[in-house]
Amino acid sequence: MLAPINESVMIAEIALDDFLPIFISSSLVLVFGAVYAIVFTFVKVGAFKPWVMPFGYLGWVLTAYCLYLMGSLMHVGEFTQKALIVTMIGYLFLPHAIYYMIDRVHEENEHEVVSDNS
Amino acid sequence: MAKRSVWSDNRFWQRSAAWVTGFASILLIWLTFDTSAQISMGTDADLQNGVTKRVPAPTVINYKITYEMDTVRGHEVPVIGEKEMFFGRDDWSEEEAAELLHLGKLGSQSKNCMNCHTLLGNGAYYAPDLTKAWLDPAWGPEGSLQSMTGKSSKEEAMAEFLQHPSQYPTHARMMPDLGITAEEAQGLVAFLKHMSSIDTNGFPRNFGKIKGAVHGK
Amino acid sequence: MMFEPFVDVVPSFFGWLNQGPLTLTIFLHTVIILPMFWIYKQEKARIEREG
Amino acid sequence: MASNHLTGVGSESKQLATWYFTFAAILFGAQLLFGLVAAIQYVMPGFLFEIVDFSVARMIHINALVVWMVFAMFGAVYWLLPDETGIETVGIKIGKLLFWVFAGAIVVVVLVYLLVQVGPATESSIWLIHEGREYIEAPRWADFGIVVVALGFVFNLFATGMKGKQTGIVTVLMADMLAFAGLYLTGMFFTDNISVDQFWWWWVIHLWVEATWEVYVGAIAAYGLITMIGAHRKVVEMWLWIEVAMLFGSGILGLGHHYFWIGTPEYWWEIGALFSALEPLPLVAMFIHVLYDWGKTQGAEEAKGNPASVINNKPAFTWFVLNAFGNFLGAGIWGFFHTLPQVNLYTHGTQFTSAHGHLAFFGAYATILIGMMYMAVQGTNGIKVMKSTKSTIAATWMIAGGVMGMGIALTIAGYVQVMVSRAQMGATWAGYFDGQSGMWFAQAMDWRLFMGAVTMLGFVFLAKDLLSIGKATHHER
Repeated sequence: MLAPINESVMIAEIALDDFLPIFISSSLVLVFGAVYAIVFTFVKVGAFKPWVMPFGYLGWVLTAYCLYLMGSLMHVGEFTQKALIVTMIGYLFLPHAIYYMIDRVHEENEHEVVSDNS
Repeated sequence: MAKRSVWSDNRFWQRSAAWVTGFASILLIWLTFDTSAQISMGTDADLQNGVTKRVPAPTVINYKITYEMDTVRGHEVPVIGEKEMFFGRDDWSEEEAAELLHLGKLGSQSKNCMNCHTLLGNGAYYAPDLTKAWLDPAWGPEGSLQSMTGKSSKEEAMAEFLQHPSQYPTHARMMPDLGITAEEAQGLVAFLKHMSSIDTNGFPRNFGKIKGAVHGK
Repeated sequence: MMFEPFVDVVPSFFGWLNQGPLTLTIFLHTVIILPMFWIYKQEKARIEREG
Repeated sequence: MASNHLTGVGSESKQLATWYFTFAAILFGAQLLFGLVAAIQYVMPGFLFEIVDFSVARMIHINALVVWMVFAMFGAVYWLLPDETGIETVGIKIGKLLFWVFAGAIVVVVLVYLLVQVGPATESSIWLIHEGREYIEAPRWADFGIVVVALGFVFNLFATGMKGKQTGIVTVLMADMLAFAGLYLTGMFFTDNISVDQFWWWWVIHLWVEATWEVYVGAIAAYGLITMIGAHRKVVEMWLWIEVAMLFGSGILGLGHHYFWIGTPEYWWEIGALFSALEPLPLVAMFIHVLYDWGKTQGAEEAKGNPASVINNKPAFTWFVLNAFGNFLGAGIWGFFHTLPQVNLYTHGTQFTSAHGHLAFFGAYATILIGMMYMAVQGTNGIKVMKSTKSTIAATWMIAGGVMGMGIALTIAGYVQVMVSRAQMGATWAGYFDGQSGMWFAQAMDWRLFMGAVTMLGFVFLAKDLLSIGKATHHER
């Protein structure tokens, strides 16, 4: 009945020197993630010129890198690392989907006569 | 007018919001039942039969508690060992121990411990974490805090300090005199000993394992 | 390593779902998201009906 | 109804709202004052020792925080109800009576905190003095008072919402405020089992702050966008529903990130980590939404050849934008970087939590509530387009800058604590004090005090501005 002692299950210690990179990279995940979303939205609505768009995608690349860095420094495990990659691919499409949604609702409502609720 | 999309439909999102909120709430309630069963206090019989509970019975004060690495779970866990004297006795009955813990928990709240210290990591950060204070080497036989009070056991040293904190300044940031009586101090120490036996999934990590900070790593 | 198989002291339903890395959380996310497809279909049908 | 919101004159509900805002602002001042005392004690431990100890100062600091926010939240709802429903609030007399009951009880509670401070370890201390549970220290007698007041408030909201026009905003608020009041009940009992105690304690604290309060902010932001820049109601309300789905979807089970280390089972690691990792998403969405709507309405006006700003209340809108940004920064970024259990194992119970608390409470809640106060000033003074004064600008910069500075200082202090006290010495007594005496830690605490003083000064400007801006002559009337 005695469970075999499996050293690999031991929760890996975070190296002292890794704390700062972890904190910074995890903050940057959100910062770059927001940069991507904001640049994408603003270019689409015309607040930014179209040439800014590549910087938005650069934001996405940096988000993915920071998430990868954070995951590996925290020793999250192989499967989790893969799940994080899938998450990032999902995040690539998210602003597209949100923009599509927000744009549709504006389009539909701009053609309506605004009389019911203002 | 453009063809209407479900994604920009108010009703779709309203129903989705209702579903997500309702279902997440149900899951939380279910999880709460499951967790409540696991964190309810054990009994004295559990302790005698070696049944591991996340929160053991108050009579855990009759036993020696250590904090050891569990290689299966991958982190440190409290281990309840052989009998140990607590204020000169190791035969605190279930009622006596429960009463003592009750007094200690009431004391921890009425003296407002949590607004300077952290308990299980929650509270204020003005004074040390008390989660495993009972196991702190500073209160042990060779510890500076025990020798400072001139007492010969951990529990007596802690109780003495709690009653007269101003007499034993350990740092420029001192604990104020909170009018803790001898009886209340005994209860508080029992509360601390009980808290150290709670299975906190390995928090705090490395407790008391490494001596000396920056220069001694 | 904290999203790895379950090694807790007391077995339970949620512990049982925690069989491998992330299984519990992926399961919960899925059961929350899946019914939204059904809501989507219903609303789509309604919008088409309304023209 | 188009310009009804511009005037509070004649609406008893709006008059009551101004009472709530006034008392909230006073408590905000008290919060900052006692926060300053606690900050001084970190730098000079002898300050007011055994007169107003750190525990007392901090208790008042965080209780005043919670209570001023609840007051301002009630006030904001009383303010917007006539606009949204198109009728006067039902049960306004009860509302006014309850205001005095609530305010009176708060004064008594604070006096007892200050003058009695601690009691013996008995049930009666819990009933009469305080409960000693962070954030919800209010003694048991006051708990029952709070429940009565909250029920009265929820009743008024429901009665008005059901009698008048029930907009999406009112519907969300009704459901949300019911949950908000109901959750308080889970924090009203005593148990010897500290794990059970903290389990339910988090039901109140987390489900308030990271679920019901956030949804409340979503609803208020929706109202603000409609009244201040004339955003399209249908668009705003659709977004509100999306936000509700995202906030509750991540926030309710995100509760798990408080259940990593309090004696609760290990499966909370996964639930807490992955649901709370999603919590920033709705905050990003809210931020983009505010800017998108602003750009869109401004653009539409400019297309019509009308280049003037669409914002009819500059100070309030500034605070609303600060809210969108601060919510993402304080709750999102500062929350995310210590929410995963691998890292939280070391950061739990350090100054990191404190940094996150300061930035998140300010960014997510204080900002939008201050914005609502400015809207009330505009309404009661019948101003068509309200512009900023020098005091508005000074207050905004000093408060926002001060809190940001405190957040950064506390983050540095937290980092020292994680490295020294946690990663190396494992949270022992000696490890704790080694961390506290590090040079970086000590200097961070000096900066925190300085930034706290800046915030306090900003508050003085804010109070002066709220009292005088309505009389300024440069607004369009």
